[in-house]
Amino acid sequence: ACTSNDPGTDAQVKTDTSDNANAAAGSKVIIGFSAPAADHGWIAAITNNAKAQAAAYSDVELRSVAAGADAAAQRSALATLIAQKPTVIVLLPHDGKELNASGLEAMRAGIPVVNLDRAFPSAAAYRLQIKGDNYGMGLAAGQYIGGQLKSKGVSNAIIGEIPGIDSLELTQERSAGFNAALAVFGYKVANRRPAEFTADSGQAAATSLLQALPKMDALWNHDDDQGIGVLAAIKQANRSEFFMVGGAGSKAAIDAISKDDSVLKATVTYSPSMASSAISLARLIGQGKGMSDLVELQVPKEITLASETITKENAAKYGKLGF
Amino acid sequence: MSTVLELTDVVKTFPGVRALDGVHLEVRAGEVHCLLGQNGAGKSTLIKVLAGVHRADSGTLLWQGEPFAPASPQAAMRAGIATIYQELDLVDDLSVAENVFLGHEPSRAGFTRRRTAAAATRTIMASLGHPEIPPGRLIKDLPAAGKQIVSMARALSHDARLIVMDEPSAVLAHDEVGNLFRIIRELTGNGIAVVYISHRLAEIREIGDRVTVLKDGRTTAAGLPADTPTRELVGKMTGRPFEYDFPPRAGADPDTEPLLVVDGLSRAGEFAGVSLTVRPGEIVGIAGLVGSGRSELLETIYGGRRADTGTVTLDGRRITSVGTAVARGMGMAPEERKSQALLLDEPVFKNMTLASFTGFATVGFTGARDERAAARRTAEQLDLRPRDVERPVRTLSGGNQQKVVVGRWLLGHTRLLLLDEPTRGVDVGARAELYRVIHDLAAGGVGVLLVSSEVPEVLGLSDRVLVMREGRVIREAPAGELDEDAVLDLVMAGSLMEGEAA
Amino acid sequence: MTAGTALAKPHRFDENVLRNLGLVGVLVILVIVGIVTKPELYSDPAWVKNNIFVILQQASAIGVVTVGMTFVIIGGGIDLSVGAIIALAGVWSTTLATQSYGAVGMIFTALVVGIAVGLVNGVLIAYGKLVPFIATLAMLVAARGLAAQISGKQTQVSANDTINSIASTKVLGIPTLVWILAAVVVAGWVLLNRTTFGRRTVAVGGNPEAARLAGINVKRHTLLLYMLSGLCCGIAAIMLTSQATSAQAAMANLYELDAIAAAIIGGTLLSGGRGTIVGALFGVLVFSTITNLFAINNLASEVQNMVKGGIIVAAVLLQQFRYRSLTNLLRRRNDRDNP
Amino acid sequence: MTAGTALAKPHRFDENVLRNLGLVGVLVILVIVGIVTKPELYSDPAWVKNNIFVILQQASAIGVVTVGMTFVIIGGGIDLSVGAIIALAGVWSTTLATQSYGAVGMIFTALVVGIAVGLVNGVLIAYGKLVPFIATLAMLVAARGLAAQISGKQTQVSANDTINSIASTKVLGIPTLVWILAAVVVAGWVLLNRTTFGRRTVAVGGNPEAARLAGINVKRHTLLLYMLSGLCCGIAAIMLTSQATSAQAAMANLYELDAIAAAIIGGTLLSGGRGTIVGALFGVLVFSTITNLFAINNLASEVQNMVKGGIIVAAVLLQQFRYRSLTNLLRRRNDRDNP
Ligand SMILES: Nc1ncnc2c1ncn2[C@@H]1O[C@H](COP(=O)(O)OP(=O)(O)OP(=O)(O)O)[C@@H](O)[C@H]1O
Ligand SMILES: Nc1ncnc2c1ncn2[C@@H]1O[C@H](COP(=O)(O)OP(=O)(O)OP(=O)(O)O)[C@@H](O)[C@H]1O
Ligand SMILES: [Mg+2]
Ligand SMILES: [Mg+2]
Repeated sequence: ACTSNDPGTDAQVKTDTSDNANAAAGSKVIIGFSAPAADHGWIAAITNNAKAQAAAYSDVELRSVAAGADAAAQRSALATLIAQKPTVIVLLPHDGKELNASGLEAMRAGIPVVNLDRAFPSAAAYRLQIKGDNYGMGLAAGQYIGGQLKSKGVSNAIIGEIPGIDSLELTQERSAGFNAALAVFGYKVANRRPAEFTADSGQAAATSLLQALPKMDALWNHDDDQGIGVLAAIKQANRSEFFMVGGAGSKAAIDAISKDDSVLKATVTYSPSMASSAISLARLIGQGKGMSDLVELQVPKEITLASETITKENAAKYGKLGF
Repeated sequence: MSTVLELTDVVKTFPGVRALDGVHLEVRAGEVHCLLGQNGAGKSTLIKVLAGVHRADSGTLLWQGEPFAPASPQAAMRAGIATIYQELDLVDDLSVAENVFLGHEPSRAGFTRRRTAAAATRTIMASLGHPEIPPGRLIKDLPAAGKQIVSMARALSHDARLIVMDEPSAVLAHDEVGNLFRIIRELTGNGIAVVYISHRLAEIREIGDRVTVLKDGRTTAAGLPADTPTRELVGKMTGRPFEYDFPPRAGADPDTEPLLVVDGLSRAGEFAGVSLTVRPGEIVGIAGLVGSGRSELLETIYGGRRADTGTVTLDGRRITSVGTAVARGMGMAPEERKSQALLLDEPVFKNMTLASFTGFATVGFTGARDERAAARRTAEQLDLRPRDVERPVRTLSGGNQQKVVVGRWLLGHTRLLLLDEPTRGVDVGARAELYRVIHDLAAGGVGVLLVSSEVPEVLGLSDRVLVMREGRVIREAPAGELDEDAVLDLVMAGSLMEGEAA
Repeated sequence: MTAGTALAKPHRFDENVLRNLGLVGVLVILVIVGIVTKPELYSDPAWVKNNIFVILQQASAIGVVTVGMTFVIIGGGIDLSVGAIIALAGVWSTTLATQSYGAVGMIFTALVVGIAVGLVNGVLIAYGKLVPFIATLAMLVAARGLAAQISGKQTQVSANDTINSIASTKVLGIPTLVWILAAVVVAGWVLLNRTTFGRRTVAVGGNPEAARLAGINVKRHTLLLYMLSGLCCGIAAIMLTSQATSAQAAMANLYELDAIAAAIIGGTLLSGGRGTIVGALFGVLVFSTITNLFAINNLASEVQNMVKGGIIVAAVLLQQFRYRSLTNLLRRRNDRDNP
Repeated sequence: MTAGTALAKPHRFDENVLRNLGLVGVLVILVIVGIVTKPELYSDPAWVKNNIFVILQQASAIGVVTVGMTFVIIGGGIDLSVGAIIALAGVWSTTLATQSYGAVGMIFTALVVGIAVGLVNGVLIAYGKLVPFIATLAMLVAARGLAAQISGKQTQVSANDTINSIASTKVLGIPTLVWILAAVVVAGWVLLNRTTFGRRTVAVGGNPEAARLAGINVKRHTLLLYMLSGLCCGIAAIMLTSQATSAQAAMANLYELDAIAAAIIGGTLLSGGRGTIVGALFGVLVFSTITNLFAINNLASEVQNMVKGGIIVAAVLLQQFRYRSLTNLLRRRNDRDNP
């Protein structure tokens, strides 16, 4: 639902219940949920997905607390949540390290914590960690760009990068993966202009970048939401001599890739569907069940989603995972 | 008596102005040395050089025989020179005691000794004749005269050998001035020298020993005896022999319909049941003590404050706001020009046209050329010095700023002018000009309502006088039927007349 | 001369011109640094021309906001809600419902929302007697909240080609956005310096009591100033929406700080009563030229921030220095002329 | 009596006390709303006690910053760099090198960094004659940049148990952070009201010319005020680091706005010369009580923001209303007493 204005919900919910023993209703599970205030499509999708997935289970009650604008606000929101003693807490922290203490506190209170996306440094602070792979995302983008350029025989490739908020650790990981993958091909980033995950900042960053690099071969934009502005800037500058890779995998980006009418040729996923999975697994943890395809009796401790590369060829398949 | 201070050839320039251009001054211990000069002559600048606020560009200063060049106010104070500045230099949100001792607070290890400061303040206040001013009261809660007393107390709190007073009487009422003189006599009796600045020649005669006259930043007469004839003093100040008087006036025709009718106007805590009329061409004066509610009355008539009861009508039409008042032809020159009337950083002409620029404008676009021309004519009419309408008002001397405020209402189509202390801080020459302007206005059919703390001024200028005490009009009479003593009796004792007024 | 030998007329006009000269000097230095560090780019005239347009376009939306902000500050107030107003106006004008009315409907909506929010600010401040800082801070929080509510926290794409083309078309070889900025700056200059509204603004900000006693309706004027600022935000919302072909609740983040900083660097007194539109424009241009310089030199964001802080300080110091030294020069010459 | 006029009017009721009463009223209303909306929570005394501590702890770091900010504003300045100073001090004191010196080394580093940045602010403003808004804005940008540089944009975890335990321990049944806040508030009150430094601060902000004429070194005093604010930021950096057991370049984001808003709501005049420490504390408490109320009612963030804007406006209006109506009451009584 991210970039379109249609009011219908199209959350990423797994409702296929056929021949899955775990789908059968079990004991009642109260899941406390907290994610940062959404001013960005990806986080909005996280919250929507969690709510929709919870609604799909008759035995799950979701108590969601808004986490305010920063880590301090989220800490106090969690304090009130812990006091209400839910069965499991699913938590997307502002910053894993800053909320580590809250994770520990919940675990100490006997509430299993499912950390969504932003890892706690101490293993005692969570029961399950499910996250996207920021480094892998950069790696995937770098590999796609490197591969394309190599196959075209470009030797001195000029590559641009538009990350999101630069002071975030996740941005650092994405860039590190990107640089590592490019290095394999002997390429490096020529210019890097951070934006702020918003379309208008994406437009401004891209305008600057395009001005600094009058000729470019490829561009990686970390975030499809700000990518709306990046694409607008590219159009406004009348530039088309390069190709662009997106990030996260929004519906609009996937549509554009399959239509193939812009410089956007691929996007590397960082799917908010992990929130749906987190709710499903939190339910299993609450009911003491394991994952049916695994031999183990309990849900594993860590799950890292692979970052997939969506191109024109496979866009149709990913259409429904776009947010 | 020994000389404590001697200045020779002192020069001080500001960007674009030579404020002091060769000043000589010699002050002796135990004397009251008066400084006279027109507005802008350089008096305040001179005392700021003494006080270490400005540094002289050249010239020599001898303080008790030693060369002296105070680099900061603190240095001057340490040397024994205390100053009461023309512009009140108090901090609104500090208490009386804190203001008195600002910069030299009684303290122990950085902690203020509040009780010591309060006791010392109480002593000084008592010696100033105002034991009722509590040391703990915030300055912003004191009336203007009270602030002046605090400024004086501050000067006395230093153990000074020379106290400089820059127009201390400007905001004081008659009785307060007497009190001030008593204090000055006590000081000089103890061998302390006082430099006294005032535009009121009568005061100088009463308290002064010797007079130094400044003109255009130069000393034109040094150390004259205080009883030098007025004609001669004014001649030294202005360069021409000149004396002012209140010329006789025909007065308004008593049969004309009143222009302004104020009926039963009251505001709780300020004034009550005030009724008065002003006819076209009539000058009505209001006398009274400081704090008797005259300023509030004027502002309420002007629509600037909402009356609790009563009405104000101009030409039979109700005045409810300043906007309607100005639109119908009322103008007011408020009492505190800096805070109530002037845009200090704007040029003279924009200040003069502040109430009339819409009149010069065509469909919202200002007519700056016409404004300048009109402002220049008004500057001429008022003898503004310097006669430069582009100069920011901030750089004008106090008296000239006052002329700008009055000039504002000469530009529009003013039919009724409210003047609150119009000659405060205005020099003799300019004062005569202002009187002439007020007369001319009245002769042209403008009604004038005048508030002044100088009783002779009220009596001399007005056709009719109202005497106010504690927010009530206790007497109304043609100016000819009252004299200064009668008015002072009324405002101070008043009890004899009260029945008559009620 | 009768009194106080007048030497030269210290016009305030001069001071503003000198300040602006100082800012032009800063701009020139920034450009020279650009030329020295990236000669290969600056050697291409087409690139240079395009770069000027890029700098101006990047300055356009914030420049329009700064004009409104300059009026508010000269009038003795401050408007912390400008970024939030842009977001609300942008989001409101890109809802599907609004978009269905076409470009005119969208522009109309943005302007009306901007003016309406300015009206609320103005009423709270002028008639509710709230401190401007608090009233507009509350509005900042509330308007962004409302924008998030309306947009469902989604980025709303503008499907309107007319709107989207504002940012990508040129008129007489100059980008439309630059024309809009120029129009707003010229209109702002005329309004401030040549109309009674501007005179009232200076009076209301310089000495509200004096303005009131001179018959100016201070409250109504204050209200109008915030509405003017809101109007500028509405215009900027359309400009930003067109640039990003979308709007969202977090757009125009921290524009309030940039606009206030640009106005002050341009010589507007934070306490009111004095300011210039041209100075504010130069303030904005300094900021966007810095951004441009950083981009072409590929400075890392943290280094960029450290250098930016230094440049701001240096720019203001340089400007003061130029002003002081020039007036000293003038004074010395005058003294020599009239000994 | 020689002088006929009595120059002292009857004492007006203390404005500050009334303002603070108004804020207490706002707090009471917020608590009542909490009780009405969540009776099940408020019926548990242990929860209520704990909730009070939660509110106070949340207010603690920003409260300390607000005390410093109040001094700066009373002294006629403003400090936009407080959040950035906290980030720099926090990051610097959690580098591995610093952590190797233990808790004392970390605290020392945070305080020294805070004071040093304040010193730079003060020098730029007092001696470089930069407008405080611009100088501290430049510092905001630069200090955050430097913090990002030092931390390599990583969140730096504090491994020091002493530091980390500050946020989790209680002394005499009251959380340590609350003790620190109390100590800073008391010290600030004494400094403002009972020392020459405090009294001179009022003079420097209220009437700098008068302060100068009274022999106060206005420049040095201004410098000291910014150093004081820096010191408070250093203290707050340690408190926040302890709460988050980590520090990063983006921490204490927008604290400047919160601190300024709290100071102003508490009755400090943005133009200087007036303000109270107790009022500032109440201002901070109003903000953290609002946050708490939202949390226990689980308001969505966008609704939260809209309501928050409304509450801020209502709080200030209520406060003004109380003040006006009470003074009217008093005036009427006085009139009756002295007819
Ligand atoms: N700070 C300043 N900058 C520029 N010019 C100044 C400044 N202060 C005073 N002047 C100018 O110096 C001259 C002398 O002013 P000063 O205030 O000393 O006059 P004065 O004799 O005290 O007048 P008044 O009787 O009106 O108080 C005037 O022309 C005034 O405009
Ligand atoms: N809001 C206020 N707070 C405190 N004091 C006030 C307030 N309003 C007026 N005053 C004081 O109350 C007194 C009312 O008297 P007012 O100013 O009308 O006296 P006046 O007769 O005009 O005397 P003056 O000769 O000083 O003009 C003034 O001295 C003024 O300072
Ligand atoms: Mg003078
Ligand atoms: Mg008066």
